[in-house]
Amino acid sequence: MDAGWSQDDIDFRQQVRDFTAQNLPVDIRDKVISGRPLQRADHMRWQDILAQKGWIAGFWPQKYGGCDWTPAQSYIFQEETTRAGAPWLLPFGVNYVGPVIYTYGTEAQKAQHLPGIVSNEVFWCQGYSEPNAGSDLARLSTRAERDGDSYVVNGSKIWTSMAHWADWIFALVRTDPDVKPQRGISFMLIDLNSPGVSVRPIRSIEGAHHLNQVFFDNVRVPAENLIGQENKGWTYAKFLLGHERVLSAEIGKAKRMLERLRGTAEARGLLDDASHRQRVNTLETDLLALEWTTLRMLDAVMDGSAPGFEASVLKLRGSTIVQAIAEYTVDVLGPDALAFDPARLEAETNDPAAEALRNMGIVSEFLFQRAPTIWGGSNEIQRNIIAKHALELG
Amino acid sequence: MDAGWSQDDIDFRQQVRDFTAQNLPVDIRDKVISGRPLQRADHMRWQDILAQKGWIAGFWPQKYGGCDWTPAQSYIFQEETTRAGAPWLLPFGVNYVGPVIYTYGTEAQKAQHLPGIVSNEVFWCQGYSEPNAGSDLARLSTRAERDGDSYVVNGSKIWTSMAHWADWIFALVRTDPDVKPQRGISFMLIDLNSPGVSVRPIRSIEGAHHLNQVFFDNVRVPAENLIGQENKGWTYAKFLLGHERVLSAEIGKAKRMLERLRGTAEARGLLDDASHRQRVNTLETDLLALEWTTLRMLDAVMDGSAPGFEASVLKLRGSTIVQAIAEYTVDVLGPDALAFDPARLEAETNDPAAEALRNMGIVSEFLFQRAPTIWGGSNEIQRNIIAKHALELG
Amino acid sequence: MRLSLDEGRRDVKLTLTDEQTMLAESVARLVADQAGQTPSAGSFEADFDRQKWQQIAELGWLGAAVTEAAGGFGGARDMAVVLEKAAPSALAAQLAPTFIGLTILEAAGGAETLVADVISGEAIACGVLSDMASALDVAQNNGQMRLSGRFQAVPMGDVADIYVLALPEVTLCLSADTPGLERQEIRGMDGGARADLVLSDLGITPEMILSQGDRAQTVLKRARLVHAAALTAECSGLAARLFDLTLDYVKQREQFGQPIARFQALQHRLADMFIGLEELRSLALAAARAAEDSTPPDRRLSQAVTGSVDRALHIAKEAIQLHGGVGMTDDMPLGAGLRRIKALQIMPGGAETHRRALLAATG
Amino acid sequence: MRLSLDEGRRDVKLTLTDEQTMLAESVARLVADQAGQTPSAGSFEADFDRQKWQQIAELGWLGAAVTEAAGGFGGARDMAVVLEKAAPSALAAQLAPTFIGLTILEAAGGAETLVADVISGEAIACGVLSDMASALDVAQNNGQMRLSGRFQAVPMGDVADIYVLALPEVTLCLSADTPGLERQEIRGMDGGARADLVLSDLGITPEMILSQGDRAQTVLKRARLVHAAALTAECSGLAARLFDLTLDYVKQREQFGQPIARFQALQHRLADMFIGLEELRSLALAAARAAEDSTPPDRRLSQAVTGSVDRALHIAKEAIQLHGGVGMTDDMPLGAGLRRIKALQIMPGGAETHRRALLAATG
Repeated sequence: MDAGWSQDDIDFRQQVRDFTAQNLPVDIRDKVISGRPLQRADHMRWQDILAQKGWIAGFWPQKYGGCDWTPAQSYIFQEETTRAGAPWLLPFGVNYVGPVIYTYGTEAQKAQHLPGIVSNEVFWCQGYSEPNAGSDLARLSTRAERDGDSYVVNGSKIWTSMAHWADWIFALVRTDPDVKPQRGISFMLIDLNSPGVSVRPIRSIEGAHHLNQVFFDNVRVPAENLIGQENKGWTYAKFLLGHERVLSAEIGKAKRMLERLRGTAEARGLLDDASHRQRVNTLETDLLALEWTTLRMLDAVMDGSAPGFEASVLKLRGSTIVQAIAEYTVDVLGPDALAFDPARLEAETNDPAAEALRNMGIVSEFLFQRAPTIWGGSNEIQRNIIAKHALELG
Repeated sequence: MDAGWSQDDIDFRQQVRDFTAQNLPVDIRDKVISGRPLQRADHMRWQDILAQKGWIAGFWPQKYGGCDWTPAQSYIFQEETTRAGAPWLLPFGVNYVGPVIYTYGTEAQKAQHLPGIVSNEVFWCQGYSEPNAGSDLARLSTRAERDGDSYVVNGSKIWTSMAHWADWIFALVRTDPDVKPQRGISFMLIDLNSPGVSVRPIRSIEGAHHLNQVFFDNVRVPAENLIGQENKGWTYAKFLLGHERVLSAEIGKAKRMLERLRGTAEARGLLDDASHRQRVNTLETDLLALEWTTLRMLDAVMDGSAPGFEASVLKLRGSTIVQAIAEYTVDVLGPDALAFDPARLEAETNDPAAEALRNMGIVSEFLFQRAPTIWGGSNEIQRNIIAKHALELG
Repeated sequence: MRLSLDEGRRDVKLTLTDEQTMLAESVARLVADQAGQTPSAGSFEADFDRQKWQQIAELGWLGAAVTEAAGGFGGARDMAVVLEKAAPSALAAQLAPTFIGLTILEAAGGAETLVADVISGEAIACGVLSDMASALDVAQNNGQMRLSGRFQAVPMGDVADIYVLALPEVTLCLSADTPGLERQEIRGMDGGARADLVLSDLGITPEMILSQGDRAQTVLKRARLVHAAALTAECSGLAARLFDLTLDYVKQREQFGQPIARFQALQHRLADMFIGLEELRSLALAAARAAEDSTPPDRRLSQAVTGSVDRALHIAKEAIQLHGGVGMTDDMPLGAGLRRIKALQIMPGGAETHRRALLAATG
Repeated sequence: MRLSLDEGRRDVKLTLTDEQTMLAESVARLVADQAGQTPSAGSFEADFDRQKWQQIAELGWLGAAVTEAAGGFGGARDMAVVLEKAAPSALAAQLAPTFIGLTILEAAGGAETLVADVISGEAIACGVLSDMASALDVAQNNGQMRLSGRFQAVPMGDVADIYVLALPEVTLCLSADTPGLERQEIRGMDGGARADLVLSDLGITPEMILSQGDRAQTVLKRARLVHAAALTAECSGLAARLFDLTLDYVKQREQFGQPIARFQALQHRLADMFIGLEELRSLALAAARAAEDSTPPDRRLSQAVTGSVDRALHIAKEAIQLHGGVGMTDDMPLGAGLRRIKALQIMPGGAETHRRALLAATG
């Protein structure tokens, strides 16, 4: 079954495949495939390799350091790299704040921030959610008050992935408390080395530390770090939310996880087990349906007819399928999944051949994969969006 | 696994089982087991046999012709008779209007209506739903206006099961249009032979006729046919809705259908098929869970601690499980389910041995079983009830 | 994706050509017109009408499954377009075996006149493949091939002039009056008349043989692809219709003082139906593309079939449930939709056949 | 039902006795008190604490699985009551193998002193049954039975003084220092330390043997019943806790200007969780009743186990989902609950073992 890729796309796919095969470090690949948590250094090492090649920000315009990739190329790049076991290309700089800066930022902002993203020198994180503003982002209460040439920021952001590794955060802050919730929000870039910023680690259910709460205690932010107009932050945030689009299905990752599942089942002599076959068949069918749905939507994105809710469909199904594969891999592992020690998993990552650690990685990933149905707008919120925008239900 | 029935209950169960084995006509049993639609005469013949034994209205007080059965006995009676292939004991007279009459009716009403139910001489049906008042019963608009010694009724009722066979209908009618919707409703007994009543058949998706729309065109109803007080009908209707309680799980029927499923699968050599075993196992597990939930709730009903929403849980799960068994039986039948002719099914019911008709009965039941998740308060409404009353969610 | 960027031209693979879009619209129009005429939308009595068939033939639609070279105007993709749009009516079940018959005739080659007769509506062809048979047996007896077996509840089986059979060893064309071929008319779960075809020790004569050996294998593979494309296209069109009806209904049906479309629990279920429908469309497209490209039938083709039928079934059941009482009446086409989808699931060669194949294969 | 009507007395079979209700309350109280003390509700480091264990023993709870005749105060049902209430804490995973050990000791007979020592907390017993073993092999060598096999991630395996084994041929009691018995401490997915027990050609001496032959079979059946009752009771208690937390959370968590409990889509999911919980309680009751009455283990016992774990898993996943971000942190006991339920599913002798048995049996 072939969707009918153009020869250029087929060539590009081969190029990405070859590059990844030659350049993805084996130890990183093994960590990713077995589901073990990555360290900052793991991400940076791979992203440096991509930066060297000029592929960190492939879909960006050339003048900002990108390659003018089409959506199809972005899709192919993501599918091929993740399928081969490359780490998730961290989206905070490349996919999120970067396009906001080159679309809405000043020339000075572009000059200051874009090169660091393209060269993989600056580590960004995203400050959206707050303890009382999760799904209902418009209720956020972190305040930024103008004081001379700066804003003074007070409040906190939560579920901030990798904030403890980051140099900068882009944040939604409230600059006008007296108007309708969405109207008084601004989009701001904040240096995490500023005095008054502190980061509290949050341990997740798999025992790893990737989430944080970031506190702002009278943090002074230069006024030139405001993106666009004051109180128009909601516009930029919405622009950003719609940006990932067809990448959110994570087809390559699901394929990679299905391959691991196959290996795990084969090692346990389950390939001919009827109930295993039934289960795998359902997962494969769901993935086939999602892959072709992604291709159809990619097609629509490329000819400009995409209706806008495609990201919701893909995110919802992609997260659900990946979650199901991760859980079922543990089931296949069976009693070998009983031993699990997050501390050991974090400390002893140097021996990629250790079976016990690989198994623990599978457990870790099963637990971690409860998150994607929650983050980025929970799947409940995605259903609301589909009901409202695709079905036009009140 | 034994729930710990008392010796009296065990004896009663044996008595019901023996009676049914000896008295249930074989042709009726075969129709029921194969899922073919029953005719009025089928229902009446079996109910006459029960009436003869004094078991039509077993749970009624003795003074009205019942046997003072405990809820446990009612449960046992239903489980044993339906499991053996007895027709559904039509609830309209016995379970619905009868208890309303002996609880809220006048002595004259009791004398006029109860004996006909106990003796199985009068066929009742239920007039609740209207085209614009389904889940939202309080919005009903069939009007009853007082005119001297009578009410004049205008409007229509829909989804009226078996109205084309019935002698009487009990109906909710609006007697005061100017108050809050639930306040102006009355509960009324209407002779279907009254001038101005007409019945339009509605054919269901399985091709059978059991549903109707009943029209009232200036139908005169004597004022003495009003139950209780005018405009208090909602109270009596709610009393009635809570009355079936633990019977709504239909455990006996589900067990009977599982037995048929087993026979159908065995005839096709599927008993050792892994995916068949998996499917049946899930159905059996669901039924086991429902049966023990029913027993726990029956226990609570008997000691007066039942919380009131138990019927919602049992109805929701019971209807879902029976629906799933009915559908999967068609799947097991496979290509033998492709031939289906409702007209033949209705006309040729005299040969219980005809395999083609048995197969068609299975198809008919699969289609018909889409209804129980809709009727009697759709499963969506049951979830609302559970959320509100069991979980106290606004 | 679908365009070769340097040329700037659309190399349409996922979306429809303008011609296909026009074809889709005209089929949809006819189906909508006819829907108004039938006595009851969910009726069981949707029997074959030779006059109407002639009308379809005159519109040229029967040529959709056949290439221009062979006298038609299309291929698997065009056929899928027609079936998808015809799906809400009984027409789809009549078109599918015709299209499969034409596909087999074209693939086997050498039956140009017959193809022309079928496309023009003069001859009615019914194509079946070995996957649809039970107890199929091809025996050699004194140098003559003899055929036994049974095809259950075949649409068009009751009216066909010729039966076109794609079997692993041989491709056959049998006229309806062939000795040893019996047809028993029945009414099908999915409405209208059908026939059980019973082949009893039927002696194959040379003029019945369209192809043999490797060629017959190739024909069978082609028939399988086209059958999968036809089945998934019909599922897709039918589910789309049931979904649209449901969406319209919840928007206009008021309860508790507002349209029931306002209830969030129903909105989420409708969102899941919508996603299921999008996925079903994707699977149908994957199957149609496979048939278009003659990709050899594989696991994924079978998954496209089972996945389509599973999703269509879910949508059909939800459509009935969300309609409430109205959903249980045959005034609406919901029950008819459920019956048809269930038939596509359980029919020999249908989704269950594919599912069994998937579970039998190591993977 | 539960009363013999003519006598008017409660023959309590489904509901609890007053004593059982009091027991339930006191266990629940202790667990709630201790929950306040631990560093983090979802922590991985819930290791065994001998002092706390002594405290439990002094409360007399370890006697719950043993009849009065044998020095305890209860039976399977009382044990289920304790485990259900202990389920929200790491205590349950420690109590279960102790209870199974005591059950085996009592059923095999002749170990009165040992039973008393375990109940008093002096000796720590860990009961396992053959269903929990992998590669179990009992060989006869020169008249001596020799045992090999492996028990994975056994709770209390790291601290037990004695291991009580119910095997089909023989019931054994091994002290921790028996040659050929090795324990490797590991951390378990469900929190706290565990041990892999490895038996390597372990020579059985007569004093290790508690029973043999038919009696050993009876002991094993009894152990299976009690294990099923223990597992389902723990599922029930754990799922109840996760459900209650979720219900509390949705009532207080505000988004879009109102408690999220007001959103109908969430209400319906909570209703389904509630129904699942009620069914899980019913299945746990069925298993406890089977153990109470010594009904021979059958299909339905296995269904009670698999059905319980399936429902508990569903509730645990929904609990995390409906909590949103908070659900992903180990500040809440939700992740710990999911890990424990998943362990009960995949552990040898757990739900997957029962599921495989169900699928292997013709039915």
